[in-house]
Amino acid sequence: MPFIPHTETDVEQMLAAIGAPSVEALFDEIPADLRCGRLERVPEGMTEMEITRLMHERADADGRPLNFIGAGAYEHHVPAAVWEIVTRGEFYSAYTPYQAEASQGTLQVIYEFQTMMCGLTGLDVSNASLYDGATALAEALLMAVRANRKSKSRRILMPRSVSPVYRQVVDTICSTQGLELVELDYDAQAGTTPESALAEHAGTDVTAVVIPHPNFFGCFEAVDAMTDWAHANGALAVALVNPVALALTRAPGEWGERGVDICCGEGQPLGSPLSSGGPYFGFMTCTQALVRQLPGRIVGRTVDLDGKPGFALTLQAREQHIRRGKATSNICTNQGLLVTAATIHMSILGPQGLQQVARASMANTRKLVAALTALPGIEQVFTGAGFHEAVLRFDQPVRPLIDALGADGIIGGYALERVYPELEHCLLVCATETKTAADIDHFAQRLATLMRSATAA
Amino acid sequence: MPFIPHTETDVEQMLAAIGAPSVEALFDEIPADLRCGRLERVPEGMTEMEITRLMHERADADGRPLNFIGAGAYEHHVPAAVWEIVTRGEFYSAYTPYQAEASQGTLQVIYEFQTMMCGLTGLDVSNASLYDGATALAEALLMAVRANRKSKSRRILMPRSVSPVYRQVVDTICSTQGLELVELDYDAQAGTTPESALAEHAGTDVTAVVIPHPNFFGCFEAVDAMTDWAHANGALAVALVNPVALALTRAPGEWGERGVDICCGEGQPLGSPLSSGGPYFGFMTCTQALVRQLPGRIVGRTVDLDGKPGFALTLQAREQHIRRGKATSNICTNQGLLVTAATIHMSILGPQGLQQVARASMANTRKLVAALTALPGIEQVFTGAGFHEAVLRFDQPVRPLIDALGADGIIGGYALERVYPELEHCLLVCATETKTAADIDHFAQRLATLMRSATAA
Amino acid sequence: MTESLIFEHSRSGRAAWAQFPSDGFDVDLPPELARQSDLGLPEVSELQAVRHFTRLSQRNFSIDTHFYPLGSCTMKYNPRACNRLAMLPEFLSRHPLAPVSASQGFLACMFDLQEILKDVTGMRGVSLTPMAGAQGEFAGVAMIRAYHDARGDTERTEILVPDAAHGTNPATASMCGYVPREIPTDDQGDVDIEALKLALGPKTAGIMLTNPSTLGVFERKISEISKLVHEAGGLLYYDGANLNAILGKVRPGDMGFDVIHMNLHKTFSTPHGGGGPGSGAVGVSERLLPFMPIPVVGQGSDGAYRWLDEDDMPQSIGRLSAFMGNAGVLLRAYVYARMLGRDGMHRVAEFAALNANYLMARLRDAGFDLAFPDRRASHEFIITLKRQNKAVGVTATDVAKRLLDHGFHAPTVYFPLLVPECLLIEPTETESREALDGFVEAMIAIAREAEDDIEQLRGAPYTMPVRRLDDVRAARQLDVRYQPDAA
Amino acid sequence: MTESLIFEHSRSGRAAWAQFPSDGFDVDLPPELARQSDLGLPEVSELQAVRHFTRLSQRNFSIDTHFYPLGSCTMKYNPRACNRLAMLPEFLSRHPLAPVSASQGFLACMFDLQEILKDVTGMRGVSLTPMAGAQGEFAGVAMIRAYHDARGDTERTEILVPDAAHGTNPATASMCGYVPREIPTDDQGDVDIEALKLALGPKTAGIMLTNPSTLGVFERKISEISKLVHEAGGLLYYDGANLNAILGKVRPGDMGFDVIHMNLHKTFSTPHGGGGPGSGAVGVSERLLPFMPIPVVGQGSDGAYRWLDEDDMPQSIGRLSAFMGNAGVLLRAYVYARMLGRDGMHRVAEFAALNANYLMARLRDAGFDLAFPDRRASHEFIITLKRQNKAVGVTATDVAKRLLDHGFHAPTVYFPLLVPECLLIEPTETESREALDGFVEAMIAIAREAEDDIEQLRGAPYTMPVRRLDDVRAARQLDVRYQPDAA
Repeated sequence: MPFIPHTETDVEQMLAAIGAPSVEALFDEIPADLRCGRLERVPEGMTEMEITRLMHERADADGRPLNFIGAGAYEHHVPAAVWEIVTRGEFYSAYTPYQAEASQGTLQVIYEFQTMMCGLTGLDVSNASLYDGATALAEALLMAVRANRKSKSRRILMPRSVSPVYRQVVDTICSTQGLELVELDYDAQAGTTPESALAEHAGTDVTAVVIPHPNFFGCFEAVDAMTDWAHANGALAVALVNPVALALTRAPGEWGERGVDICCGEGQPLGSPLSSGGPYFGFMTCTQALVRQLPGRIVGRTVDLDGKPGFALTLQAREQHIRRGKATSNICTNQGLLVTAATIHMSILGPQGLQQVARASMANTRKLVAALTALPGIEQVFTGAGFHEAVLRFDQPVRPLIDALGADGIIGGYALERVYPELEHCLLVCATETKTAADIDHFAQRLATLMRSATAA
Repeated sequence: MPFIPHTETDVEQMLAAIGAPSVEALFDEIPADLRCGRLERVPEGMTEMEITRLMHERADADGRPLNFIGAGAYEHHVPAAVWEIVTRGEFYSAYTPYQAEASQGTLQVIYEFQTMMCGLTGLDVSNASLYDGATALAEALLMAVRANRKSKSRRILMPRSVSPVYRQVVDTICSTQGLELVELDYDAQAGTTPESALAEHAGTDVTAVVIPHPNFFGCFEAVDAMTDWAHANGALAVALVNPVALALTRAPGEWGERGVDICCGEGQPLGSPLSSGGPYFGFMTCTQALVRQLPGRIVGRTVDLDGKPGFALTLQAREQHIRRGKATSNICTNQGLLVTAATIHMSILGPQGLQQVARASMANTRKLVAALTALPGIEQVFTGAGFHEAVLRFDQPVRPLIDALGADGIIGGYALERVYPELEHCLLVCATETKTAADIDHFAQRLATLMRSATAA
Repeated sequence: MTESLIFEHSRSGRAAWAQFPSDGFDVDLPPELARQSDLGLPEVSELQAVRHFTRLSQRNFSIDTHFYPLGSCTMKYNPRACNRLAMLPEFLSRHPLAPVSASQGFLACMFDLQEILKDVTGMRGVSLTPMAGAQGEFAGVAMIRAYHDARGDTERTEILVPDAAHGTNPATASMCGYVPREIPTDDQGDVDIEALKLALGPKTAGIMLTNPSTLGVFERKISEISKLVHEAGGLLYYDGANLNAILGKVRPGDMGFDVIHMNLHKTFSTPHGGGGPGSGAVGVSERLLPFMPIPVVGQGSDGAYRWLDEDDMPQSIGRLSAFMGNAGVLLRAYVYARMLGRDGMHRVAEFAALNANYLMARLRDAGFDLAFPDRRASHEFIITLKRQNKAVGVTATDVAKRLLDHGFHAPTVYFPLLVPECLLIEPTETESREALDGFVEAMIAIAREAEDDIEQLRGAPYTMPVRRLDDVRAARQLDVRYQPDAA
Repeated sequence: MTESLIFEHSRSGRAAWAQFPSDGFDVDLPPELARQSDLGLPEVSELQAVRHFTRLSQRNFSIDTHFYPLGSCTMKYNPRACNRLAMLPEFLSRHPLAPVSASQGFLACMFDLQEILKDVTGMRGVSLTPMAGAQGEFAGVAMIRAYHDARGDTERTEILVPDAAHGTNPATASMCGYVPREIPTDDQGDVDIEALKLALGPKTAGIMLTNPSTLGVFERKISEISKLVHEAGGLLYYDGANLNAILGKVRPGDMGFDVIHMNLHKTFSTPHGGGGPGSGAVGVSERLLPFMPIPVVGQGSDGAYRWLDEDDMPQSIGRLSAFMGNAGVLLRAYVYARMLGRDGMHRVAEFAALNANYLMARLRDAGFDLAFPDRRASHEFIITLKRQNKAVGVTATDVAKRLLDHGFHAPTVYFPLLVPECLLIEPTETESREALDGFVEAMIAIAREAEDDIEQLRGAPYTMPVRRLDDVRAARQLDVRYQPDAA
């Protein structure tokens, strides 16, 4: 009876107290014809020892390949202390801090997290997190629609340089609410959204403009101009950022004349392991003016009966458990554990650490590009500085190369042609601070060998 | 500056408060000619990221082979909860509980541990642990010498069926204190100490008799007869036990007419991973009469100023920090963290769990013996029931086989001939509850193949 | 004692030096992009961070430290093995876009989990991608919408929601572009069938139910409701919040539900983590199979696992996350499911019901009023302090806060909204009888205190790091980030 | 609140069912051996165990939660990476008798660690096998004995030990069959050279010193002492307890020591674990190389690592543990050493000395009496409450207990034995200046309280799980195991 503490005596005495003849009798309100029999397709139980072995075998099957892929999830060093603390039972097995007095640990962590995210993004208010970067963008756009009361169109200008899967998720979530996503193409040389793409929409009713920073290709957009264009055209400016990039670059709250209105992004690079894509967390900050439209939980500092400072969930009137059908979002859970990790991660790295990680990642991607473009048949697609990622064009199909590299324990990059048909034979590559010069060399040499034999064949 | 929190301002202001011109000045009492320069052979510092990678590489190099070796260290399942709790900072980074009021966690754990060890061994008093099983045996013999005031000889009867390395350690530690270790040979058929071996010493001054249970070969000695012989001859009976075996077999406190006087052993099978041989912990229990001769820390329950129960180190008058040159031992540290693990481990397994582990290990070793002795050229050496271990004789040298198995990821057993020259071509094998029928099959098949090709060659 | 903010430990120039590369790196950042302002992160040593957050953790109640009978949240033991095994280095370092050839181990776990969840819910297909219950709800209602749309049945604009439902239900209906319409509950806690009949019609897209309901009782007329809704052309959505109550006893698929979300962080015991991550896998009946959110894990005829995506499922409602949802949570749920196994699944509901009915009986015998005294408890039940509130002014909040002093986390209070001064109590199957008995004793002591010294009770809690907090001030004088200069 | 004993949670028939195989196994145990009596283990659920021990853990002070300036114990930050990496599954599952071919990764770490320790101590060889400081001491003195014996120099029966030494020193000398002979300390904390000269002679096997001494000061006449002892035919033993104070500043080998033990759980920051495991690696000069305890890790000409044992080192004092000592602790020390690196080693002593001297200066300025006011502090220092004890009766224990209420672990009290009512204070290099300042403030408050309200002070602590415990009763009415029937 895994995880059941009851002895036979307990069961007997408890049934007697209830006045029920058997445990089965406790289900007597369920119509008999609905009752299910044994769950035959569920396998027999395993002991912890057995499942431990199985999971080790499955983990071993996948191994720990050398990652040169980013595309929205970045391999960064996470200090060992982070997850040793996060998985302490008091954080791990607590619920949402509804009883504030018995949850000051979680609440203070979130307050500190909110402070850090405000600092990084240069905005006034942060929520306690959302599911991931993609849904954070969707929620940001729904928020923009609520907040921009002057705009009636629900039209969102969405650069194609925003991650294709993010655009898909936004579509899934927002399409039922009448949002219109208008794509802005990117410049084929620069890899960024040209002024002309926005200019086309001047004078039309635009609710919000999305500004990725860096964009999916790792390129830096003209964030000041885009922010100002949005404001000049009655639209809200919504930044979608990699938080690590903000260690080196100006905060969205400082873009253009007035700064962006809403900033969101994927928090994974702040302490979440790659972990097959989740759990990660989305973050969202905004200007003070928009606080009441911000979805998700928010923690505030207040005082107790004795006047001593303490922390509690606040502005709950926005949320679904109070407003029900009129809530700002149906969001209930946030990603508390990942926020805890991020808060500890950012505390340990500090400003110097985050800057060095950003620098090292930028420098390593540049080294990677240099090493690969030194091979015949590979060239860089976009000009200009890039962060974390770069797009390379090959003189041959990239999928066979990726597969062959995989067999060698190298994850070689993300093939772009499926999501950007115009980027045929193009690969998105990434090298964070975790990669050494030897790793980059190894990758380049394997690739050179594979390309030679592919050409020869 | 890894792990140094000081800012430049801190350093300046602290030096000013001290009144020292520089940090170097703080070392001005060290004669200049003794000062060392740079530690040139110490490598440059690594970041946590770099050392993480290095340690992963080294761990990978050793892999996780299939263990069929025991010989004093046993692979058992340890519940995940055990080490997740043990490594909580409050246990992990605390010191010896000298300030009892601020160490009730550690102290209560030890009190619970002592209770469990008394229960398992059937004796009255337990200490808070010693370094490992081998040193526990040495300490037990030193204790026996102190306790057995009637005996003047310091002669210890030591069966050769006691682990050879244990005998070596006892020799290292006790030889400087005038103990005489008299070896008792084992019966070549039974693998246990024959009555005759003891009878030889009847009427002589014997201080103590060591009774291994099970012995190094996995065989069960005649524990009742040996205990009674010791007492009849004015010697103390010192049991050396595998605590897991006690889940199925009578407690040393119940052996013979009066039970043993001292029981000790290796605690590793109670929650310590194999971990290359340590840290493990030794345990020791004894009768109430001998409590003041017991070495190591002991925790007692007492009351506080309000009469509330609490725990504290007790009987410290025996220890080195009080008695100095006259202490019962120079022992200072115990193996607190491993004791914490053992206490949680035993709590989670409970009596049923420990019994099932013991049963499964016994049954698996029997299956292993059956599978291997079914191969031509392998036979079991000793008759009679065995626990955990068995001795097999091969028709060819075993070292080449072990090496070849190692290359296949199988640790095939412990070659006995070096420590028991008479056991030529003999291998000590072990299969705990962690081994499946498939594992045993795999081992047998690989071995069959290797033996065939060795014979053919 | 107050715990300083991490920012108060910060000193300029301090750092955890082992945690980042110190060498200079050559970067070619456009100067106009270069950051000038502070990052707003604290500068502390590694020890300071470890000490601060370890101490903060001690300021929480949690399952690992306290009985936590928070109704509707299923706060049961989170086996440590689930965490340990989901955090094997290989799983942690696996990139979500790693090729399928380097992902068979991970995919096997996901495929197996899909199969197990299909069987326990009686559904035909499962998608694991929703990242929380609310997102599962969204996915479910979006599939209902996609189903009607695919049939050209576009005039259905309403989703029916019982008044006892979680707030997420109407919020989700709205998010999916539907008008949520409330259906009243009768005095036995069942859906008011007559009201339902009146509400059903050509506008009905579907109904969202949880069964047992949030009132802690099993909806006995579920077969009739199912028949009525289907006859009206609507679909039935099952909110999996209370699945723990019926695991291995009755399956949503067998009750006629078309779509279900599961809160894996409840029923499958993945950690709540102080408010997440959750995981809201969805299961569907045959008719909704084509619409499931992608990706789903499929198995080829060669036994190899692969992702099914837009190419395989062109009618899918689409993607709900950048990758495949909360994979690490799913691994934990998988380990838990395998340890439970077939028999363990059945026991979950049995012992959850035993604990709930026992605790209900004991509290009733101790003089507390049950919201539905004539009903069996499911895995949870409701007591109401309406009588005591009238008599001495005690509130559910007073009791909740005082329970903290007794070493118990409070039950859910003021939910469901229908029952005044209520406590929704869910003990879960992993608690021992002694824990329940201890809770009863505390409740009796508090009831006595309410009569003897209501002022003392109103001042609770007394033993927490803070006393009762001023929520009104928190909302009015909004302080949601540390601003040293403003202090 | 009292925390029940785990046995009080026990109920017959309860178990953590996922943790052991349930099937019957066929075993052929001789019936006369079969156990009839209870095992005496508790029967609890996994949750009960997790909750109990998690709660117990919260009843500890620790480095991770509190400033812990316990003199002579070097309670500095234990980097979490050391634990994480020593616990990689491959290291945990490595059997100690695994063939060398499957152990090169592990052996490489041990070999590297030996090399690093040789360099930081200035010794010629290092054996990692001693399992704690006291065992390292034993090994050291046993080597001294083996050295004399090997030379046929068998009349040496005495080991000199300064009166300020740790109790382990004389205890070790006794264990090795020597008579410990005390050497007095002068009023500046240095060894009384004249007394030493008188004691030295043909009976002198050696001297055991720690430098800086347990009085917190550096023995300035160490070169002279070394010369005198060597001239008398004795050897010098260095107790590594205080190595943290001089890491990278002065090396025991350069001071003339022949043998040293290192407390890796102090200087190399492996966890103290509530009283262990420790690790007491020994280093030796050229003349003691043949006598080192086995096994030692060597490297062949092919670069492969292997164990050196009795065949390679026939004069070894032998084995000290069943395998090779506390391997997992050594892995932690290795990770720590690599993260520190060359420069980090030097910084350890520098900042330990800075913190100690700063704290000493501040406490002196606050009116506390220093035991050695004219000396530099090493990494620790002593204050004495002799004056205050005379004036108002305050004891070192009173101050120690009251510090707990202020959120600080107490320093070591009543050691060294020479200084009345003393506190031996070691802040370590990993504490921030603010932590030290907070400690000073607490000490000032306590000193004030001693004058204002000594009774209040004597009642401390007030905020711990228990108040001051009755140690006398603990020893007289010995209760060292739970006996439900006896209660």
